[in-house]
Amino acid sequence: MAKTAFTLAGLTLKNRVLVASGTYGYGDDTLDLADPAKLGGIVTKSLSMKPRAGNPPPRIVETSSGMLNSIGLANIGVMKFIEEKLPVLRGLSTAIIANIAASSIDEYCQVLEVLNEQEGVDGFEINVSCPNVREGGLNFGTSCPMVSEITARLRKLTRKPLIIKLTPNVTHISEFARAAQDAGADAVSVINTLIGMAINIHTRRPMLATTTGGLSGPAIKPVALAKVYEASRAVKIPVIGIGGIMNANDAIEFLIAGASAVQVGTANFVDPAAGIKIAEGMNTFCDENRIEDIGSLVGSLVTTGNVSVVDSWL
Amino acid sequence: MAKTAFTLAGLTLKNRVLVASGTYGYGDDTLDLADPAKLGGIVTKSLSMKPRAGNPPPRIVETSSGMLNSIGLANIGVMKFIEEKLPVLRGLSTAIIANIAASSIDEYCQVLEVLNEQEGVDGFEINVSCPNVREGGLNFGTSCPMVSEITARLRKLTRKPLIIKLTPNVTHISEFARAAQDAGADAVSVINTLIGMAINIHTRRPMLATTTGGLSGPAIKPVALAKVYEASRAVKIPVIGIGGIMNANDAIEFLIAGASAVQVGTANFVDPAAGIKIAEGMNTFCDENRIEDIGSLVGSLVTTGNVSVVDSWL
Amino acid sequence: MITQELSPVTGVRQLADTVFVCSVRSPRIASEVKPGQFVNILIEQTTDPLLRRPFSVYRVDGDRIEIIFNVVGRGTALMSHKGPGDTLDILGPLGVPYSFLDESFSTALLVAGGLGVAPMPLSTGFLKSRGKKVVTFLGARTASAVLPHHLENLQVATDDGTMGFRGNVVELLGSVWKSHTYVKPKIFACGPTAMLRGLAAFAVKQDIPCEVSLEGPMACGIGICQGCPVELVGEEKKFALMCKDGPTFDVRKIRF
Amino acid sequence: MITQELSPVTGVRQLADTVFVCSVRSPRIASEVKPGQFVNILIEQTTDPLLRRPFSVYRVDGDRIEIIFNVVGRGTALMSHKGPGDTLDILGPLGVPYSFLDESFSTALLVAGGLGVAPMPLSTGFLKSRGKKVVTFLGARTASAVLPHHLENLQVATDDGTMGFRGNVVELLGSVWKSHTYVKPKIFACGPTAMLRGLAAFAVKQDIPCEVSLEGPMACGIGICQGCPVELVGEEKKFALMCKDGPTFDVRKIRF
Ligand SMILES: Cc1cc2nc3c(=O)[nH]c(=O)nc-3n(C[C@H](O)[C@H](O)[C@H](O)COP(=O)(O)OP(=O)(O)OC[C@H]3O[C@@H](n4cnc5c(N)ncnc54)[C@H](O)[C@@H]3O)c2cc1C
Ligand SMILES: Cc1cc2nc3c(=O)[nH]c(=O)nc-3n(C[C@H](O)[C@H](O)[C@H](O)COP(=O)(O)OP(=O)(O)OC[C@H]3O[C@@H](n4cnc5c(N)ncnc54)[C@H](O)[C@@H]3O)c2cc1C
Ligand SMILES: Cc1cc2nc3c(=O)[nH]c(=O)nc-3n(C[C@H](O)[C@H](O)[C@H](O)COP(=O)(O)O)c2cc1C
Ligand SMILES: Cc1cc2nc3c(=O)[nH]c(=O)nc-3n(C[C@H](O)[C@H](O)[C@H](O)COP(=O)(O)O)c2cc1C
Ligand code: FES
Ligand code: FES
Repeated sequence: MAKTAFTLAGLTLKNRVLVASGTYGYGDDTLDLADPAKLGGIVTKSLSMKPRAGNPPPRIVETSSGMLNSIGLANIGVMKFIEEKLPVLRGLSTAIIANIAASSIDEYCQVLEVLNEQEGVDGFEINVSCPNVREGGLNFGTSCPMVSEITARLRKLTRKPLIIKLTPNVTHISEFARAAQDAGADAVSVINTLIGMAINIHTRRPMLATTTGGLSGPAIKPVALAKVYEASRAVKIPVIGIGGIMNANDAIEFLIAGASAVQVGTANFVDPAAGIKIAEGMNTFCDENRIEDIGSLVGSLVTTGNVSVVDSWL
Repeated sequence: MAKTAFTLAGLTLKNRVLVASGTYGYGDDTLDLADPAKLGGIVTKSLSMKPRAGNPPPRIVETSSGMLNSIGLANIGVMKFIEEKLPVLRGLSTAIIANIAASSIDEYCQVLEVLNEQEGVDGFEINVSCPNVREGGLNFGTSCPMVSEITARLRKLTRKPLIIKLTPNVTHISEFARAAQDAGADAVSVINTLIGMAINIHTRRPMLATTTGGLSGPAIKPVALAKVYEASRAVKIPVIGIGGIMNANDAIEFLIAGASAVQVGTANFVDPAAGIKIAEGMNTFCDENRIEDIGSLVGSLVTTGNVSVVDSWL
Repeated sequence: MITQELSPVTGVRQLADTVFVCSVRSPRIASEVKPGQFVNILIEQTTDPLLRRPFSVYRVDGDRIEIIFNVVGRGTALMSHKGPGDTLDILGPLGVPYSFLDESFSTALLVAGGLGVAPMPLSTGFLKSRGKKVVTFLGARTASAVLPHHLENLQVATDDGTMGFRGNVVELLGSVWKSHTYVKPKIFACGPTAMLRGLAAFAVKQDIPCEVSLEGPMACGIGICQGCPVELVGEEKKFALMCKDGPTFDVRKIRF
Repeated sequence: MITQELSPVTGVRQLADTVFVCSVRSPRIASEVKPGQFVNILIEQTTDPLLRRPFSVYRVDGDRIEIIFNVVGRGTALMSHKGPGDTLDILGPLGVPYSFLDESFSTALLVAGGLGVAPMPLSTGFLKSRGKKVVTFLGARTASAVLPHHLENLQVATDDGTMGFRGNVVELLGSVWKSHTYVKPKIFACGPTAMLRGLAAFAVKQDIPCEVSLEGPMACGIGICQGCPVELVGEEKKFALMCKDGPTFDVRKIRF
């Protein structure tokens, strides 16, 4: 069997498949259906200092091969997370990455400080696709200096793996990946959702109460792959690939494009065991192709030479 | 029957549905299958000064509810277009919008000047998603000053409708729409394709010879709608909505979001009569909903008040 | 316990214009499901439709479950073309059942609008086997849309008066209520949100206990996406999840 | 003339492990199609798969056409489940047929690899009715993958030697060639690109006229997307379109 483990800033994941923030709850709802011990890790729903109720309904709508959501970072708050969820998560034998959302840099720091002392929190992923209250709601993640500053401030507070999760809604994601790297991040996650919208033509109202929302699912996979390719060529730190991964082949595409690991999001809604099946499928692929270390796939894209047409029907 | 005509800077289109650049050839390949006289207009494949062979194969790959292309602006050049295609187009009884692509501002100007004198060319759409040779291949369309300058230079050369086609691969498309408006554009087209990628995991090569390409089709519709909404609220000039429109309902969503007209692209590959069927379907919708002027739908999105859950199954 | 079952389709039959019943062999779900719970069905392996589609369980017959559904879009259209030889990937049973074990009532008033009849046959059997009296009020647009199968003590209302009472089902209940003799009644309802709102107002006014089964967009059906909030009464902007804390709710506890 | 026909499926039968034949009623296409042309089929109305799928026309029988296909992905998997009652939206006939009307040859050597046999039955009938002699060389992986139906003067090569000549079909042709007695021969071929390249090299070396039917990704199939370039010999980086100028090409005119 191929070597599947992956070490990120001292944290060893047993394989390269994590479940993405906001798409697996706090890991405790799916225990009947899927054994988290078979995952590389669980990224929690974004946690903020205080609980957040989230946006009014409707919060989700399906689109062609994708879905829009406007959950609004609904979460139980970091304190209740520590009291109620973390004890369960500690028992799951998989890495737990706490995802943090905030509306000011100080709040990011507060949440991280509270979590940093907790046993069972193995690392952090910082959701910078949040409205910045001081700057009138503009997204932190679309300002390079902001991403730098958040990363630098948080880096001082923790020695655990610090991952910055980038938004794709920018012209050059490579600039943001570089900003995160230069400010001390251990990795970047690429991508969060694309801004999108859908309309009910009979009521002339948006299908989401918030008008626009975040697009995820297989529809965005080509965009996510291009962003991972762009980001991974710009930085030396690992890139974690996210966006529309439904099966092992999709995940392998991300590794070849330059991702060191992947996260599975929307696919969990279709199949709560998707992450596990993907990790297993990647092993099978390695075995069939005599790949000894799955890490050898990372960034192995061949871009020179002639590309010949595949004619598998003949 | 509802009023469907739409007047743009003196040019009256019989309805609000055009076929998008690069997705209908030069209008002469589909005459067996669809009568162009039933379309609001045809936007030609992007024309450059000299003919362009385009990129090597593979140039297209299907993705989930979408497709990637890297045609490479293959076109016969403006001179051959005038000699061979324009005479046919003149006979089609529909508006002909010449789309222009170039790798320098001077080339944009040259192509437009040549076409401006031609009878049968009713307006221009400027594809700014082209590599700028002087700036090392960076996209014209991702630089606001460049979009301004191109628009201003071209505006001086023509009194025919001048439409700037914007790329979605920027942080705030509204800034680009405003730049085009302020420099004298009569309308903006929103959107061109999203940058995307797909990989053959067996050969580890990109599925497109050019590594990345442009994503189109229903997968991108939510993104396109959000960009149309953003752009149309930022400018007073009409916005032409493009992206993943497959049927009349999709087109109506774009009008409600703020588009004054729409273009149909990838759908033509699935059904060469898609544009006509969409125009007809929009009429039916208006009749059924007693809408007298389809223009009354434009920008009619209702965003206040509670949005209640649709329960059409009950 | 929630299970994921690859369930062979045993048949799909048409009941009305756009209404079908699909039977599948799902032994584990069949043995665990309670009335008011639902299943979440992956209809195709392609990515359009992408998400599962939620459906109430209409009936249980041995190791088979039945779904009654209306063709309203892509997923339900595809499901109407299934037949023996096809397989559906089903997650269930999901959600909180109607609280039929509640000792405080002895007459269940089942109130359904349109395809809100879906959970009622399973409910009827369950209630009868536990010695409860069942009275059913069914509303529909017109006579041909009435789905009267496997129900008990049925009273019908149609919008156009082509069958039973002319008017909506809440008006029917109101008209019956004046002279009712139900012993310890409790309402259990399912139907369009507008109807359920009217019913809730009636129940509160008449001081009858009332549970409704809600429906709305769901992505996961199992509580991991936070996509299906239902506002709770009392606390400001506090939400329950329709899929996990519902779909059945006491009307006094929610704002809908 | 290209037409768009909503074609009722009359049957889908399995020929081999992953190989099926689909028959549809498409009177206009059936009456116009010539050997080597193809049709572009919209298999589902959902958006995944999104684009049409191109297939050679295998046979024509009255107002019906037949497609032979290999299940390689989503579209072909869905097509293998079709049957009477289903309808396919078909565009055709498309592309340039084999130039069988060419007077310079009198023996057609049909050379096919794997499912490259697809255009050959229609070709055989057409050639015979015009008084041409037909000899067919068919290559396959193994005996069970040989699809010998509706062919004339068949010679088989299998990679594993389980039927006929052991080796590939180009080697088979080469071995026969030494002692051939074909009068004014011309090769018409279809198969994997690697095979067609080998065949082209052989044909050029032996100075035999040779036409191949290419295949590769297509979005539109009718010349409006520029997605299917085939490099032309002579002019630098000049492309023909596989769908409109092909799929059949004289091997001396293209670089592939
Ligand atoms: C708990 C629960 C139980 C349900 N039980 C049943 C049942 O027993 N029988 C039945 O026929 N239906 C039931 N529904 C509704 C059913 O899930 C939808 O009709 C179905 O998902 C539509 O899928 P589609 O692909 O055909 O439609 P789509 O193509 O997705 O949409 C078509 C139309 O249906 C509407 N729609 C889509 N999803 C929903 C939804 N979840 N609820 C309401 N409208 C929707 C859309 O707004 C659109 O107008 C239930 C829903 C829930 C949440
Ligand atoms: C002119 C022409 C004639 C053809 N005639 C036949 C025929 O008679 N019988 C037949 O079985 N097939 C034929 N093909 C190939 C057929 O179009 C593809 O096998 C089909 O499109 C695959 O669709 P899918 O959805 O099942 O596969 P997808 O899910 O789209 O892809 C699955 C696999 O098939 C490969 N693939 C996808 N599209 C093509 C393609 N166009 N060509 C080659 N490989 C592809 C992919 O690379 C992938 O490996 C022909 C192709 C052309 C261009
Ligand atoms: C319903 C939903 C909720 C999400 N919530 C969060 C969140 O709280 N924090 C975050 O960083 N990302 C969140 N995401 C984004 C995902 O983690 C992921 O980046 C995105 O969905 C793309 O991956 P996918 O296509 O595999 O879903 C959410 C996505 C969805 C669909
Ligand atoms: C194959 C293909 C070729 C295209 N060529 C051009 C082009 O030459 N010039 C241009 O401005 N846009 C071009 N486009 C972009 C389309 O005009 C349109 O903006 C985009 O495809 C989104 O619309 P759709 O989703 O309806 O296809 C092309 C798109 C496709 C798919
Ligand atoms: S549908 Fe996902 S939480 Fe309810
Ligand atoms: S497939 Fe579109 S031009 Fe050939």
